[in-house]
Formats: sequence, structure tokens, C-alpha cells
Amino acid sequence: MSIEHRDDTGDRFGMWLFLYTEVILFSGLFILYAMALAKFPQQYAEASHKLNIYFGSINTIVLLTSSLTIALAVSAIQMGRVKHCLNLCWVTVALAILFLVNKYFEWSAEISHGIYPGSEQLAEMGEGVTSFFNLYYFTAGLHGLHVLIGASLIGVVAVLTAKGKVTSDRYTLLENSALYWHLVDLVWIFLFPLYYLIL
Amino acid sequence: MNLPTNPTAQAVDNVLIYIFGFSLLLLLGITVATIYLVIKYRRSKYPEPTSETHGSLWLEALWTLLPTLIVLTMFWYGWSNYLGLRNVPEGAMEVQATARMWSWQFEYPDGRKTSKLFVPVGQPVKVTMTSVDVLHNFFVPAFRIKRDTLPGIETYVWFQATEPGSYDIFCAEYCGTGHSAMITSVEALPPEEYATWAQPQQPSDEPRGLIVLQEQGCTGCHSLDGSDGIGPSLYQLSGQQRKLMADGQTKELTIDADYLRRAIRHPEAEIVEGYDPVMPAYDSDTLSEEDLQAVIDYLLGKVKKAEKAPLDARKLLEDSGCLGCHSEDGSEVIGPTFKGLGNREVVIERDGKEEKIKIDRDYLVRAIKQPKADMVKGYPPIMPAGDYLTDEEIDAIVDHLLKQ
Amino acid sequence: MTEHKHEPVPYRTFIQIWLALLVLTGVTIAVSRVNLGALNVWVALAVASVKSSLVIFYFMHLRQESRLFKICLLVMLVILAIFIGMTFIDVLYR
Amino acid sequence: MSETTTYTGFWQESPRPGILGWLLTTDHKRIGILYLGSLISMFIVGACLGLAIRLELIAPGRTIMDAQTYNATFTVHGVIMIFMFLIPSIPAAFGNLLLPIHIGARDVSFPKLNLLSWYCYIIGAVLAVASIFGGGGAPDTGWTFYVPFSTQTSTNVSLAAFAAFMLGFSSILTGINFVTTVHRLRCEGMTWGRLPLFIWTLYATAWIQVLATPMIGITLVLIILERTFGAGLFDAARGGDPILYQHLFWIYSHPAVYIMILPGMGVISEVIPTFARKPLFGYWAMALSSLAIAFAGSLVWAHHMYASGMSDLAILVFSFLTFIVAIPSAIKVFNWVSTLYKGSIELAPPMLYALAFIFNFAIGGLGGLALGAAASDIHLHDTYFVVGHFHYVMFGGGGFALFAAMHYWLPKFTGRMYNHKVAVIGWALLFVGFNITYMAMQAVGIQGMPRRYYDYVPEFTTLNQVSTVGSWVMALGLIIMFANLWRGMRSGRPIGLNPWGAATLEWSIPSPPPLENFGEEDPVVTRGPYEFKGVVADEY
Ligand code: HEA
Ligand code: HEA
Ligand code: HEC
Ligand code: CUA
Ligand SMILES: [Cu+2]
Repeated sequence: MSIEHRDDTGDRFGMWLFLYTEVILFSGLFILYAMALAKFPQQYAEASHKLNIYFGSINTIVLLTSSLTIALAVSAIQMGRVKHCLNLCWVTVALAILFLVNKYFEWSAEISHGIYPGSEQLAEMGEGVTSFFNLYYFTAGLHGLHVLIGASLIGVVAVLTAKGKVTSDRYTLLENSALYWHLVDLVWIFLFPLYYLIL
Repeated sequence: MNLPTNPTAQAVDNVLIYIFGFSLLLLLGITVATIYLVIKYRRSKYPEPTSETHGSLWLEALWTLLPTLIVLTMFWYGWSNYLGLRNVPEGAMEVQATARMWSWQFEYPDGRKTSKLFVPVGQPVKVTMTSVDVLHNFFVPAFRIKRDTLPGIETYVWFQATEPGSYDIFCAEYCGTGHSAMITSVEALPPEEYATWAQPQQPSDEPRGLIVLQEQGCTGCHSLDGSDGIGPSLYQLSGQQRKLMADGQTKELTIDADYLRRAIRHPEAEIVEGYDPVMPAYDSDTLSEEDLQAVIDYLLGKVKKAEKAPLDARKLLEDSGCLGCHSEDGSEVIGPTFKGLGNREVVIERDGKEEKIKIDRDYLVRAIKQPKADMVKGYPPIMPAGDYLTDEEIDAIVDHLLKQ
Repeated sequence: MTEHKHEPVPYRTFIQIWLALLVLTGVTIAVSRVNLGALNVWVALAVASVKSSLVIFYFMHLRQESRLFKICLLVMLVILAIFIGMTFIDVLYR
Repeated sequence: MSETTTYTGFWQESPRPGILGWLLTTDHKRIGILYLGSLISMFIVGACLGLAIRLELIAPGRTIMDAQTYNATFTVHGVIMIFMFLIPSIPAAFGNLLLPIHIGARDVSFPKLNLLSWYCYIIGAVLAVASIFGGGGAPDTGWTFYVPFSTQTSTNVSLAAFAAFMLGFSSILTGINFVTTVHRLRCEGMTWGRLPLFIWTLYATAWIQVLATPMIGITLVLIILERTFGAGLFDAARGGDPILYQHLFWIYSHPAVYIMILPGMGVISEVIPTFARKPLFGYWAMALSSLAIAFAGSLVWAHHMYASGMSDLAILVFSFLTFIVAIPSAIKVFNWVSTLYKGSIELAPPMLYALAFIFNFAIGGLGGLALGAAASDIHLHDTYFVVGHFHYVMFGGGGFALFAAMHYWLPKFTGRMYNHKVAVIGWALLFVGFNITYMAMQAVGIQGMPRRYYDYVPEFTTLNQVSTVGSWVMALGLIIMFANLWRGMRSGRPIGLNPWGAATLEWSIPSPPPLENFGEEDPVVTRGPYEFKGVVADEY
């Protein structure tokens, strides 16, 4: 009945607005981080050394690469290379899973050392260290949740692409999922140096 | 008038008057203008508008600039007077305040502790505050001062009482069930009286345990007279049975010294049935071993109250304001006279029914504690309840009245 | 409404950006091993900002979007800076 | 009965018939009606709790409930009124009803998202109600959820916080939708300079919804995490900071008060020109001041924290900025009043509500100045003066604006007119009762009665009694008003296109509007929203 209304730019614009809300959401945690860092610079450096920089760096590379693959996927669909696009999407999902697996090992190692929010051991290490790890777990946890959501989203879009619902003519869905995925990457770009690299 | 002006109250009042004054003018201006325009340009008189103007840059600029100037003066005046609330004068007496759910404790430089804040008139007082549980707020309306107390962080206020008297201290930061009951007072005493009060205390005639209960704020949650509060009453505990919740199970025991010790040091371990686990734990830093023993002895009734100097009932009647409404010479003021009270009969209204009774001790106690329960016929229900009097004081007063 | 579609970005551009991002990651890690005191955090943030600009402008196609998108991003960043910056006014001077 | 012959517009036309046609609708008008119905229901629940609060406070000591119940009552009252009533009120109900029509569009940019946002609202509302009856008892923290109390109390705070999170999400989705719609879907000729003021304010509001709401989201999540893990994020002994919680909370919640008032200001800016038959005075000043309020409103949050132990420098800065926000509000008030000058004024019910709005908002806003100044706030903070202030701006402002909107636009959307005489009676009772209730609260606050007080010292009795009696007058007025509107909607006299003689687009289409708003052809706009020349009012 209603005439099909289509506004790809509007859809992208809406997605950008949504990404802003995500940025602000994370910024709450970054505010807490910034204030605590100003208060306990020494203890933060000390706590940061307890994190495993190898896990962090590998995950950074994984995420950057996944960002590349999903960006390529958008170019691919624009050029009508559906097969390419599908492969790139699935690679992205695989990288996301790799990221989470990595995270899983990293966290299990830390938790087995008795470092987790509310633990006794943490409390003994001093207020600055406690605060660092509290924020680390909550920020990385929230980010991990976003990785999960983003990967599922891309998975769904890949299926739709395979079914021909996403084409070189209408690919906003893929484009918006890619935007979301890039945001996940952006958050990590800040999270990584702030938590793993404070000296 | 040469009433001494209270420095903090003055600083705030100046700003209040300035802002409220301006606000009133603006409000009046806007309201009058609106009503005038609405009446003048009513549709019955002007079926069509007489102007089509879309605006005026001049006016727009005017009423951007004017409010800007007005609010900037308000801001500056508010800020500069605020500094007066923050800058503590030299030579202020220092008091340490600790807030807890739902009582205050004040510690003076000489280590003495009270639950009301005693200060000398005329001297600035700096109160450094902290909290042991959640946020509270130290608010003295009469001095216009207010500041949150935070767990683990120190804050301060200062004030200077310029008139002797008792000034309410409210808790102005929401802190749970007892928030509105977290009331105490600043007792401003003339310097001489304060000096006597602050003298190194003679061995007090109150049992040590009772003093500790009051100092630590236990009485904020526990009554000592059997009435129910946030926690169970501490009245005649010895030998009572208790149902307790521990580790999710209920158990029953008879109150003894061991149990009381646990209930105070580790209240979260066993919870008396029907109460919330809100009682803070008192470790040996807060409550020393001797004090704890004294409390336990007191609670179990092992100490006898030292014989006290008899209370001066006549003075009590005067201090408590009773004589403002009741006469001693038979004249009718606001309430019935005290003359001949001891052997009088009165007609009272109870639950809407009239009854004639002979005055006795029970009736008088009730009349003071719950004046609204039995109303003497022909008088308005305006007598405040005497809950600011202790039981001993009421006893003394009743004795005195019966002798009239 | 004028329908505005982007030209596809060639694969090569994206790969170049990706390489740049990897290099920058190496740079922050390397810099973080040198003790610069308080400067360390600022350098880390500066590099992260460069990296995120690359992601935003290229991966996220902001370069190809209209001015509206860019203004809005700026608005968001200003607000974000206000939120963080003004909280410092309290915490640093308490 | 003329029912059969009257036109029913979008009430009947729908791709799906019956109840599903409502529950699965993506039509902005139906979603607007859904919102209106749900938030009025929440308002009635919240208002009855308000009455209960007042009843308890009629005398010192216990009257109808115990302290714990009282604390839960004002908490739920506050949460309902803010998150479930006032924040969504005008934007979600009348914004949805009108935004597309005002800009000449068929619908909003994301109709499905719009429906989703209503469902988020409903889920939030249901969870909030569930938190009252669930295991630990109704939340008792106050709507501000201040730590550490909120992380320690054993009541259902987590559930309530999650409910508020969902409501925030709903608000974000509406915001995204509106910003996009205003940018993308204006019809031909609808330049920025021809947007009705209502749209300007909705646009400014939508930006606040998008950029500030996520902050409350993360804050509430942190409370939930803190309650589950006990990590000590805000515990000074464990490296946290309880004052930072207050920053995070107010970073959202101060801008939120402008979410509550800006659309109301937009409504007033529509009503006043219509009933003065004169263009709004200072269109651009009004439009830009809306954006200015939205922006400057994000800079002042810490004025709620002067007594919290925050740094004095922060008090200096935030107090200064607080006064700056007052300026655009002042501009608006002056422009409304000067619109009346040389107009042709009709005191129809919507106009009465609009004038009452100006009065109430002026009192509330000027009271805000006393709160914004550092010294005076120290005395007034967390007393009943604050309670009076925010009821004046929220109820006297936001609430009255909603009532103005209901009297102004409901005839359009139902096609029927309510009884004007009864409306005036309801208005008068409401207005008088309102002022008695809250003026007394302000007075008792100046005397020093703290808020959230279950019990008070006897000196405060008289004013509290006055306030309670006032609340009954107000209740009477509200019941009359709602009953009259309801009867009018069901069985009032049918109206034509344009009963008020207004010039914005919605008045040029049938009442109630058809599903497609403007039919097959998109409209082309050639004049501003307040050019009344040649617009004739229909008889009704
Ligand atoms: C709709 C909601 C709304 C609105 C619009 C406002 C508007 C304002 N508010 Fe209010 N406020 C609240 C809702 C609102 N507030 C709530 C809910 C709380 C309590 C929260 C809680 O603790 O629970 C609160 C609390 C609050 C406080 C904290 C009090 C405390 O707890 O100590 C302060 C302090 O600065 C404040 C200030 C202001 C100011 C300066 C404005 C300004 O925007 C007002 C501007 C308006 C005018 C100035 C009047 C109109 C203009 C004229 C009549 C022309 C003449 C004017 C001049 C020349 C200046 N408000
Ligand atoms: C929009 C917001 C809003 C509105 C409209 C109201 C409305 C009312 N509020 Fe509310 N109030 C708040 C927002 C609001 N409140 C907030 C945010 C708080 C702070 C909470 C906190 O501290 O955390 C608060 C706190 C608060 C307090 C302070 C509690 C305390 O600090 O201890 C009091 C005390 O009197 C109060 C009273 C009232 C009253 C009497 C009404 C009355 O106006 C209600 C009038 C309405 C009626 C009387 C109902 C009549 C209608 C009907 C019965 C329906 C009939 C229906 C049909 C016929 C269809 N409120
Ligand atoms: C915040 C309010 C609060 C304060 C302050 C408080 N208590 Fe309690 N107390 C309670 C509550 C509630 C209970 C019942 C639940 C429990 O057993 O923990 C209780 C229980 C007790 C009991 C067990 C009583 C019984 O009847 O079995 C004792 C003894 C006690 N408190 C003593 C004290 C002493 C001594 C202090 C001061 C040093 C004190 N309390 C301070 C709230 C409080
Ligand atoms: Cu202590 Cu409120
Ligand atoms: Cu505010």
C-alpha cells in the first residue's frame, strides 16, 4: 500500500548517530579511567605491567585485520563481486571469534591468578591496582560484548547476501554492519594503549 | 538593633534576598504584562491582529543583554559569599564528626564524645566530617550550612553560633529508612557554661556502658525502653530468647555475653529474625575491648545505676516550656493549671467517648508522653508530646505534679 | 531526494591503510617501552587518534560523505571532550 | 448519531485490521497514540503515588505508611514521573504524531525502529512495575540511585536500574529517528526557516537524547555490575570515588531536564501565535535559543553537587555556566509575551494552559536561579525548595505543556471537540491547586525542611498541611480535565479541518489525518508556519 520509500543516506546517517551513542556509552568508562589515572599514575603503571602485552598486541592486529576485511567486503559488494564479499565477511567473523578465544585465554590466566573484580587478592594490591583491574574488566567485557554482537550481525548479513537480499544495488545493511564493526575496532584502538601500554 | 549577625547565615541570606528580590520583580513584570496584553488585545475587541511584525533585532538584543547582566551579578554575588562559607576563620575550635546510619557522633579535641554538638557561643567551630557507611549530610538550617559526609573522604563546614540555644541538625542526604530521624542539635552554650561543661569530666554517675551506647550511636537504631526501632530494643536483654538467621538457617538461643559480643563485633553473621542486616560491625578500633565489656555488662543488667542527684522538677517544667501553657497559680492560660492537680478529677475524651477519672501516676505519664491519647475536655489538641524528656525526668515531673 | 552512492574504494587503498595502521600499532608499542613520564599517555593517545582518524575517514567512508556527517562527528567529539574535560575540573582541584 | 458518517482517518485505515493493526503498526500516528495512552497511564499511577506521599506528610509521624514504604513510594513516584512519563511525554507522543506531518513527510525515517522504541518503553515500564512487587521489595534509593546506598540496600535496585536502561534505549531510538527525519524528509519548500518551532525544539531535544542518554545507560549498568560483583568502583577505600558516580549520573540527568522542557516550549510556541493570530515574535531567536539550551545544558550538570564535596573551582565554573543557560530561557519568555502585543487573543483552553505554563515556568526557573548561585544553594540544596522548583518546571512546565498539547491537537487526531466550559473549570482548579501545593513546598523548603523526609519536626506542620490540601484541589482539576478530554474524544462534536485557524501543515489535512497524511502527492510548502493571512478557522 505505502509507496516504497528509500533513503540510503538517511539510513547511514541514522547508523552514525547510533555509533555516537555507543561512543558516549564507552566514554563513561573512559571518564572513570581518566580520573583514576590522574589519581594513581604510579599504581596504574604497575598494574598495567600485570597484563599480558602479547595477548593485547595480537588482538590488536586481529581486530585491525578484521576491520580491513569488512571494509573490503563493502567494496566487493559495490563492485558486484558477491563471492568475494561473502568470503571476506566470513573471514571477519572468524577473526572476531579468534579475538574472543584469545580474550578467553587471557582472562582465564588472570582469574587463575586471583585477579578479578571483588577478589581478595586484588584488594591486597592497593586501591590504584584494584581500580585499574575493575575498570579493565568492565571495559574489556563491554567491548567483548560488542564484538559478539558485531560478529553476529555480520554473520546474519552474510547469510542475507548469500540469499541475494543484499546486492550491489542495495547494500546499506552490509555497510551499516561494517560501520558497527569499525566502531568495535575504534574502541579497541583506544583501549589497547590505555590498558596494556601505560608505563 | 545590635543583634550579633551570624556570619554564615548572613552570607547566604544576602544572596537569597538579592536573587529572590530580583526574581519577584521579574515575575511580577512578566505576569502583569501578560495579563494586561491578554485583556487589552482580546479577540472580542480586536477581531484581527493590528500588527504583523516578525520580531525586532533591537528588542532581541536588549533582552539577551539585560538578563545576561542580571544573572552575572547573581552569579558573582553567590560565588563571593560562598567563599565566606569555605574560609574558616583563624582560631576555630575543631570538632570531628562521624555520621552513620542514623546517628551522629562528635569528637572534641580532648577526646570526649557526644551525640549532640556542644559549642561555645561566639567562637568559630570547624566540623571535619566523615561517614562510616553511606552518604549523609550535615545540615543546620539556622546557620545555612550544609555539606555531605562521605565514606573514606573528609569534608568540612564551619559556623559560629551567636546566640545561645539549641539548633536542629538534619541529615540532608537520603540514607535509608532512618534518614528523617537522623536529627540531633547544636547546643550553643554561653562561654562560661561551655567551660563548665568542657571541664575534665568528673567520674560520671551514668554507667559506662550506657555512655558508650549513646556515644557510639547505638541508640539511633536501638531503643532502651522496649519500643521497636530499626534494630531490636536493648531493654532487659538478659535471659531473653532469640531466633537468629545464620548462613541461611534459623537457630534459637538465650541471650548471653558471648552472643552479645558476636552481635556487636560481627552483626552480619547472625541476624535477629525480622530485622534487616544493616547493623554495622564495630571492630576493636571503633569500640575498645573495655567499652565492649562495659556495654555487655550494662545490657545484661550487671551494673546498678549509680544513685543520682534528684532532678529539679520545677526547673524541668520551666526549661521544657510547660509553664508557657500551664500555670502554677490556678489561672487558666492555654492548658489546665497545675495547681491542685494531685487531687483532682478530670473529664477526658478517649476514642470519642467521655470519661471521668481520678488523676494518678499512670494517667500523668500518658498525658505527657502521648497527649493526644486522652484529651481533657474543653482544650484544643495542641500539646506537643514530651518525647524529648527522659523517663527519669518524666518520673520526677510526675512526682512533683502529684504533690501539688 | 538525491540518492547519493559512493564510488567503490579500490582494494589497494584499504590495504595501504591497513598497513599504516599496523605500523602505527608498532610505533605505540615501541614508544610505550621508552619512559617519557606523563608524556607517555599523551603520545599513546595521539597515535590512537591518528589511527582512529584513518579508520573513520577511510574504512568508514567518512571522506565520501556529505558535510553534515562531518559536522555531526565534530559535535559529538566536542560534547565528549566537554564531558571528560569538565569532570577533571572537579577531580584535579579537589 | 452522526458516528457512521464521520471520517475516521488513520483510526480505521491500516494494512492490518484489529488489535494487531495497532501492536504491529509502523504508522507514526498510531505509535504516537500508543505512546500517549501508555504514558498517561503511567502518569496516573505516578500521580496517585504523589497523592499518597502528600497524605503521609499531612502530619508529623506515621499517618498512612511506614518509613520504608514511604521511601519506596517517592522513589517509584520519581522514577515513573521522570523516565516513564515526562521524558517520553511530548517527544514520543506528540512528536510522533506531528513531526512527519509538520515537515510534510509520510512517516519518520525508521518506522520499524519507531515501533521497537515503543516496545522498549513497554518492557521498561513492565520491569519497573515488576521491581515494585519482586522479592527484595520496591527500590528505595530515590530516583537518583546515589551510591553507596544503592549498592548496599537489599531492595530490587538492579531490576529498576535495568528498567531505566531500557527506557533510556527507547529514548535513544526516538532521538536517532527524529534527527534523521528532520534532516532527510523535509518536503519541498520546507526550508529550515519554515520549520515550526515545535520541530526546532524536537530537533534540539533529539540531539540531547542521542548524545546524553548513553551516559545514564553506562551508569546504570555500572550500578548493576557493582551490585553483582561488589567490585568497589565507587568505594573510596578501593580506589573508587562516590562523587564520580554523581558526575556520571548528572551528565545525563541534567540535560534530561531539558529533554523534558524543550518540547514543551515548542508546544507553547505553536499555541501562542495561533491564539494571538500573529507570527511568533523573534522566530530565529526562538529557534537558536532552543539549540543554545540544548548545547549549554550539557555544560552545567554539577550544579546538583555543590554540597557534595566537589572542588570549589568546579563550583565556580558550573555555577557560572548554570546562569548562562538561564539566558536563552529568558529570551523565550520575553518573546512569548511580546507575541501577544497587538494580537487578537482568544482564551481557548490550549491558550489558558500555555499562559499557565509561562507563569509556572517563570516561578520554577527563577527558583532555579537561587539554586544555581553557590551560596544560596548551600542552604536550599536537598530541601523542599528543590522539590518545589522541579515540580514547578516539570509539572507546571512540562506537564502543563502536555496538557496544552492535548487540548490543542487531540481534536485534530480524533476529529472531535471537547467541552470548552468544563475544560476551563478543570484548568482553573488545576492551576490554583498546583500553585497552593508547590508554593507551600517552596516555603517550607526555605525554612529548612529536607526532602525525602518521612517525618518532620512540628514547626513544618502548617505548610505541609496546606500543601496536602492543595494536592486534593489539583487532583480534582486533573480528574475533570481527563474526563472532559475523554468524553470529547469519544462523543464530542465533529470538527472540520482547522478549528483554531492555525497555519501549520497538519491543519490543512482532514481530521483525523488519513494514513498517508497528505495522500499521493507530497506537499509543497510556500509559506512560513505562522503566516495567518488568509487562514480561516472552521466553526465547531
Ligand atoms: C523540566 C525540568 C527542569 C528545568 C527546565 C530546570 C531548569 C533549571 N534548573 Fe532545575 N532541576 C530539575 C528540573 C528542571 N530544572 C530537577 C528534576 C531537579 C532536582 C533533581 C533531584 O535532585 O532530584 C533540579 C534541580 C536543580 C538544581 C540543584 C538543586 C540542588 O539539589 O541543590 C539547580 C541548581 O542550580 C537547578 C537549576 C536550574 C536552572 C538555573 C534552570 C534554568 O534552566 C531555568 C531557566 C528559566 C528561567 C530563568 C525562568 C524564565 C525566565 C524569565 C522569567 C525571564 C527573566 C529571567 C532572567 C532575567 C534571568 N535545578
Ligand atoms: C513530572 C514529574 C512529576 C509530577 C507530575 C509529580 C506530581 C506530584 N508529586 Fe512529585 N516528584 C517528582 C516528579 C513529579 N511529581 C520527582 C522526580 C520527585 C523526586 C523523587 C526523589 O526524591 O527521588 C518527586 C517527589 C515528590 C515529593 C517529595 C518526596 C520527598 O522528598 O520526600 C512530593 C511531596 O509532596 C511529591 C508530590 C507530588 C504530588 C502531590 C504530585 C501531584 O501533582 C500529583 C497530582 C495528580 C493527581 C492528584 C492525580 C489525579 C488524577 C487521577 C487520580 C486520575 C484520574 C484519571 C482519569 C479520570 C482518567 N513529589
Ligand atoms: C543502623 C542501625 C543500628 C545501629 C547504629 C546499631 N544497631 Fe544494633 N542492631 C540493629 C539491627 C537492625 C539489629 C537486628 C538485626 C541484627 O541482629 O543484626 C541489631 C541488633 C543488635 C543486638 C542484638 C539485639 C537482640 O535483641 O538480639 C545488639 C546487642 C545490638 N544490636 C547492639 C548495638 C550496639 C551496642 C550498638 C552501638 C555500638 C548498635 N547496636 C548500633 C541496628 C543497629
Ligand atoms: Cu543520614 Cu540521611
Ligand atoms: Cu540541573
